[in-house]
Amino acid sequence: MEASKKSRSEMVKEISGTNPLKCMKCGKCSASCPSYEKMDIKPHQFVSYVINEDVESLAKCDSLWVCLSCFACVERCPRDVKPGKIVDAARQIVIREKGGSYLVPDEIPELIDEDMPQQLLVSAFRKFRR
Amino acid sequence: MKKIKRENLKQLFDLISSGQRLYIPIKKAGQTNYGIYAADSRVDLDTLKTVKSSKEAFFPQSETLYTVTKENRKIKITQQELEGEDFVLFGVRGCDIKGAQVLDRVFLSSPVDSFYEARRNHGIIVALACSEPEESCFCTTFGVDPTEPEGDVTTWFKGEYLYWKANTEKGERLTALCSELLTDADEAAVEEEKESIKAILSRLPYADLSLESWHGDATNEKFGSELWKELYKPCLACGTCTFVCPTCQCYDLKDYDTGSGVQRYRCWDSCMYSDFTMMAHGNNRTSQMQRFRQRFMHKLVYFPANNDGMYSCVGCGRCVDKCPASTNIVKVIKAFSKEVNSK
Amino acid sequence: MHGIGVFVCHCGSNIAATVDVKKVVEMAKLEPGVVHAEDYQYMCSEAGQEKIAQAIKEKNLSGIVVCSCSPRMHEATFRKCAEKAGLNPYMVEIANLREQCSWIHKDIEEGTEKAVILTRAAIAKVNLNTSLEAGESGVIKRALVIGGGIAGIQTALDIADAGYEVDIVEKTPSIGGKMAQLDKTFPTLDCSACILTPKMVDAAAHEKINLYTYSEVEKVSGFVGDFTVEIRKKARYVNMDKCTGCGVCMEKCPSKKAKSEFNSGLSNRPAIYTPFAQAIPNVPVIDPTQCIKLKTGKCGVCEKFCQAGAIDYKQKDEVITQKYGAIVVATGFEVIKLDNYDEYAYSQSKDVITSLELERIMNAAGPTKGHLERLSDGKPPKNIVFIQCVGSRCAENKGKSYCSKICCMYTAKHAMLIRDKYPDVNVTVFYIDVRTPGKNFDEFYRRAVEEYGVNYVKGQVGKVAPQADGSLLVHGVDLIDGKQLKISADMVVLAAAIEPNPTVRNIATMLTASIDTNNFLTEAHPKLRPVESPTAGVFLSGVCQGPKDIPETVSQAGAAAIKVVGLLAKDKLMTNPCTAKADELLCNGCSACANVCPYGAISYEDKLINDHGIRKTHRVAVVNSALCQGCGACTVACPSGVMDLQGFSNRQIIAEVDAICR
Amino acid sequence: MQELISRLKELLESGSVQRVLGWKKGDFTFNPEPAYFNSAEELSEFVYDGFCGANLSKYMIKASNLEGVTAVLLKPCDTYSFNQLIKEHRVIREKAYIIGIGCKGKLSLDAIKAQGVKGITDIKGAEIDGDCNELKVETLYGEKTVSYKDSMLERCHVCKGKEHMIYDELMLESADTLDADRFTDVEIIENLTSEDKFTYFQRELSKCIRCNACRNVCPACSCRKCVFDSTKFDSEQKANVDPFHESMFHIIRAFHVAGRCTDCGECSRVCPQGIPLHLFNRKFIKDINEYYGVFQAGEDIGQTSPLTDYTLDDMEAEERR
Amino acid sequence: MSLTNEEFRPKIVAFCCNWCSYAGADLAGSSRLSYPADVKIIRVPCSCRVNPMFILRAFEKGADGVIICGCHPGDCHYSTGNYYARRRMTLLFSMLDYVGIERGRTRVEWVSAAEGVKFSQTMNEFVETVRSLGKNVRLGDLRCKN
Repeated sequence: MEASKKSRSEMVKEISGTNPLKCMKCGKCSASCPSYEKMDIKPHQFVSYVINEDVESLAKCDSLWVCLSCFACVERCPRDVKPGKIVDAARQIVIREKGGSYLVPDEIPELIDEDMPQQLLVSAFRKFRR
Repeated sequence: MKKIKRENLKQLFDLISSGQRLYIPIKKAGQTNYGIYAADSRVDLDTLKTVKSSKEAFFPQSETLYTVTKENRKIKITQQELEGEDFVLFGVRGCDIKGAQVLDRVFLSSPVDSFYEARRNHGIIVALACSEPEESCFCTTFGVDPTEPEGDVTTWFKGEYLYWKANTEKGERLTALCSELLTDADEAAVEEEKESIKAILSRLPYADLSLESWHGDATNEKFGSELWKELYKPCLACGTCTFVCPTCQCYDLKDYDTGSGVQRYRCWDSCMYSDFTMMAHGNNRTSQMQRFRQRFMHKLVYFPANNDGMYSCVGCGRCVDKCPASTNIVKVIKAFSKEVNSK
Repeated sequence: MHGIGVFVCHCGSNIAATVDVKKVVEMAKLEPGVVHAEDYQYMCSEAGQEKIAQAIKEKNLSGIVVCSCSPRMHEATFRKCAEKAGLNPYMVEIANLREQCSWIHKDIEEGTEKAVILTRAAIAKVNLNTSLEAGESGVIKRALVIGGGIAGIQTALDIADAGYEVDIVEKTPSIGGKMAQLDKTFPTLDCSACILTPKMVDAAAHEKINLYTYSEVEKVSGFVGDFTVEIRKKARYVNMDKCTGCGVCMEKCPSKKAKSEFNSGLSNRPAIYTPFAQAIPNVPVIDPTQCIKLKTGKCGVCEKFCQAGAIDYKQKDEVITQKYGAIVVATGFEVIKLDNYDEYAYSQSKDVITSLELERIMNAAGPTKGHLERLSDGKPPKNIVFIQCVGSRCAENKGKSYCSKICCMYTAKHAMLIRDKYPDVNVTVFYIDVRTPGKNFDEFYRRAVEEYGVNYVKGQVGKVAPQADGSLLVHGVDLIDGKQLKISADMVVLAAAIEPNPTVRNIATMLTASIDTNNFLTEAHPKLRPVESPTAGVFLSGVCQGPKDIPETVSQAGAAAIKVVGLLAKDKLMTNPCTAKADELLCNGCSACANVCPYGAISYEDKLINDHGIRKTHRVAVVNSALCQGCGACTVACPSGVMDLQGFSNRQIIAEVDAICR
Repeated sequence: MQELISRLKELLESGSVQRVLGWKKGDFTFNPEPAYFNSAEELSEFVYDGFCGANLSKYMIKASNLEGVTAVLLKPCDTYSFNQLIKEHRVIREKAYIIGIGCKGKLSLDAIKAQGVKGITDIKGAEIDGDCNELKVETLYGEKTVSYKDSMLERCHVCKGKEHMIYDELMLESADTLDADRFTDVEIIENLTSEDKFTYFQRELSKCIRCNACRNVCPACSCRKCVFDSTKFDSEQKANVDPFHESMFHIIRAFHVAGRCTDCGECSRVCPQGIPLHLFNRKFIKDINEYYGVFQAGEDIGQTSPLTDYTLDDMEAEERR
Repeated sequence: MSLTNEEFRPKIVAFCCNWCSYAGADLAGSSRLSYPADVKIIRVPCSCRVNPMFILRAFEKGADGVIICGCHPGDCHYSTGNYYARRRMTLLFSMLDYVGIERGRTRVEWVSAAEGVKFSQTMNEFVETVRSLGKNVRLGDLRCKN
């Protein structure tokens, strides 16, 4: 049990490509977040959950699906910790664990807007396929 | 005349090597060089030219001459033992045999080099005719007959067989040793092979390479020629040509401290190197042009002048194949004959 | 001929207990070059040293090996002993038989065997030792201080008070630096100008201090004790000798559109100006980019009104060359550019300002005459938000990775001053951490909270959004309450990070002083030599070495000064003779060695080289032995082994290796 | 080709260069040699084709001492070496007029012979103007056709590209020859057991005859006197006295050129015993790329060489793979 | 096998920087922290003085292991020496791995003047590692091996 928990937090780090230990707990992410009020786990807390290897709670929380993936936090984080990507990674884990295919390749070209960050697009897919 | 089937050669090598060392072309890491035969050696007699010539068997790239040890404050000198056992050098081509004759002039004339002499006395040469001469060969220019090289034994490949002819007493002894594997043969096949080789020789690109301009006392005229100033230019001052050459005989003497004593050894040196014959006052040849000139003047002028006209080039063409800058003795010879012709 | 003497010490029983000293002596006698070997109870004692000296004289020894304790202990002792006996001190080698042999081994056979080998190695090495002479070089009794801020001024004053000539080179028209721009100083809240200007006056008046204001260092050559520096004195267009500093020219100048550097660009100044009223020297300069006369040839108003006849439009830059024994870098800092922080709307709203700008606003001599007002509409602000760590403590691609150190304290100061003078104004400080190590610092911060009611909120601001009504909506967070905050402010003050003055790069290059990735100058040792640069004779003062507040800067300035004084007090510099040396006969001039030299001790010259009679000009490396400290980095960078280290030469080390592996 | 010769003539005749450093026809079609041309007439012997493999940057060290300007023909890969030599002050930029010439891959006679060809008297198809697809080989024993690609030097299969890093003018087109990853062989060796690695290198190095061709052709080995020729470390060596010394020589040589070696491949090209010497240099290059960031010597003169540089958090030796 | 690992006494050369590791070795000595006598120390001014030639020379002449000790990164007496040494040794040792020299025969360790314990521990470990590898047969001049 311990091992699988740990592997999930490792997975979050791997998928998001971020190092939660870099966080200096300044809260700029939470200050920037448009969905802050609706979140049960606040953006700056995501990091602690990953550090504490409690992805379990993260996977169950509402914030995962409240996050707009606007990436304001990613953009503004002074330490390059990118909470938005952590949320997205947690989302991915939840979705992966559910199994199944979520997107038909043919749909993709139509959905791509040139100005839209690709990452946002992908996150959005995951979110609405919930 | 004897013969042996190609497929039985391994037995032959096993037999020869059971009683003595057998030096034979062995292919290792993609290249063929002489080496001591062992049961798992990849013998390669098809490659015409080993990278290094067979001179190594008599004049190794490096050899210890004596060892100095210290016992308390006293010094003890132990001479390296001379070669005391017979060995067989197998598959030697005409050019390399001629090369050995050149080296004999150097090492066997007084004062005799005892290390060389001992090896020469104990070496039994099994020569091999060149069935397929190559483009860089020009041994005939130096009077070598690749159709019938002069070893203690001369051999030819023809069809399924290796033909075997003993020429000397040493050769006879070896033939006797191998008698169980050799069968009698007539000379017809060999004669046919010799003709076939001759036909190829006449078609070789360097077949008509002429030494005309090098006869006589050419010292002053050649030494002062302006041509050297151009010819040396591509030369990188490496020692490839000297180390693959069957006749280059220069060596350096050095000491090595093994911790338990000092070994004095000699190793091949190259006149192409900037520190060749370096002395306390400096070097008597200070430019690469001079060093380059020295090599060819030695081979084509100085050596024959002191050795009854014997050139110290045998036309093996190894330097032609191996020079990194594609310069070589043939280009030098040609450049001078062109100059003579244009005069 | 070699004649090596070997002296084996018993060190009482320290060595003799686990090493058969007699055996070591016997074995040493068999080594090549050894003509004398003996043992003694205590080699380092007077009697022991006498034995060594006697043997050196009697046997005419060319080198000695002392088998004793660590060379770190007694190498100097035995070198002195050898020198007294007439042997070059560098012909001494120590075999460490105590710390590295007898003390760690219990078995006498094992200990003796190792002792023999260590002795053998030392003998092998000393056989190749060469006599070395410590070099001497003179010291020019004059120091240069680059930068005329508080760091430079304090360093100069301290050096000058010790009796040495000091020149200060300052690139702006007046000394004073950043401290002159400050209104009040923490933690005492005394007026910055009140404590700085007396020092400026002292410096100007000091007979040993010479000011080169409006000047820049252009070229540096030489080495410790003997630097030659070219200083460019930029044309002021005002004759310093004639000017009385009356200020009429500035009043009358018709070109008044230039931004005042001193007021952080918040007000304008004339083309002929002194940066501030108390400027030293109190002689204006003409800004050639603004002056109508210099640009178009017409005008000449200042000349007309100058009763002293000090205006000189024809003045040219002047380059003076001066020699120095030591150089102090005190180039200070700048506030970072805020281009990467769009979210704080610095470029969008006039009411988002940096703390340095706030200093000017709050200063009585500043653009608003000391009244706290919004720059957009001149109205007094009611709600002020301070944002900490803007650009400090960031990931490397986003800002500065370091803590700027001074921001927590000056923000507390600002907040306190505002609340004191304008109790109606609400002050909120968003912080990540409040860092107040320093005497009376935390007390100061607590006063801001407890006595002055400053609202400290733990959490960084995400965004400042200018509103249509001119207010600023601050999106923040209170991490303690777990609430997102949206505060309507009418002024936002950013604690922007500080960075080394950009000119320091160029100066470091000229001085061959090393610089770190943040452009701070590197100290010779981070702990033990914090005010010295690795380049001998170059010292560091103030923020150029790392973020500092005023008291720290002043103490470092004093420390740098005492280092300079220590250097200048010497008549001769003895140089370590174990320095690198290039064999110019074979040097390729490839620059590999210079690339790794931490001291800039290697330069290149085209030299005529005689190679066994062949003369050719080659580019060869030349080591300045006064600068070289003997680390040996160059010797390994050199592929042909041409660069060697005296005292630890390639062949010496090889000989040791051989002796050990034998 | 004609265009190139005309241009060279023009340069010589106008006096803007004093000589041309290029290749002269050999006595076979496949053995041209590096040569200087001092006049337009001498250019009648000029050649540039698939057999002109030599990296002429090395020759520019000496040419920098000659009077006047030398026009030098440099292939794209040679220009890296030239840049590196500028950085090391071994050539003088102003003394060279660099004609960046195109390259369609250089040929290896050994590679041709390895395809079972013996007694070669003539080879056609290596002309730079041609399409360089096929070589027609005339031999004493008949005619053969071999593919150009299979006959290329190893280095051309891992070509650094068609771009010249430094030049005064460009002539002739290049072809893409890259079809392999240059670190594949290094990786294969890295994955062997320690013992197999040792056996592999022992076999290869046992062939070494210490002719110094690799060193003398190497543009990075430009020392006035090599450590192995000098007494600086008591390391003077000649010929193969002990197998150790071959390892020592090649490891130290590779170390000395680490961070400076442009991977021009000349060492492997000239080795008379066909030792893949580039495997030493590439190991260092691969390690440098992995440990300190991708670095290509000779690409940018301003860049610090990885061995004269450091970062505070460099990897520790014990953390190596 | 006539030589068991118990009996095998490796030759170990340790290059120690004068300012840190050599002092660390002295401290190990004055604290009587033992390590095998197989280790012989060569004093160099800085780890950056260690030339690859020295290391190969040691192996040539019969050393079984070579260890380089210097100041901890950031603590170099000359500021930058050990940074250069670190790169050089990383690359050199990686090359030695590559040509088939057993990895355990080379080592770099940072030992400060205060780390007598670490010095002794490091040497104990290193000697043990080399001892387990046995005699160095792959690198070295055969003439030196009698």
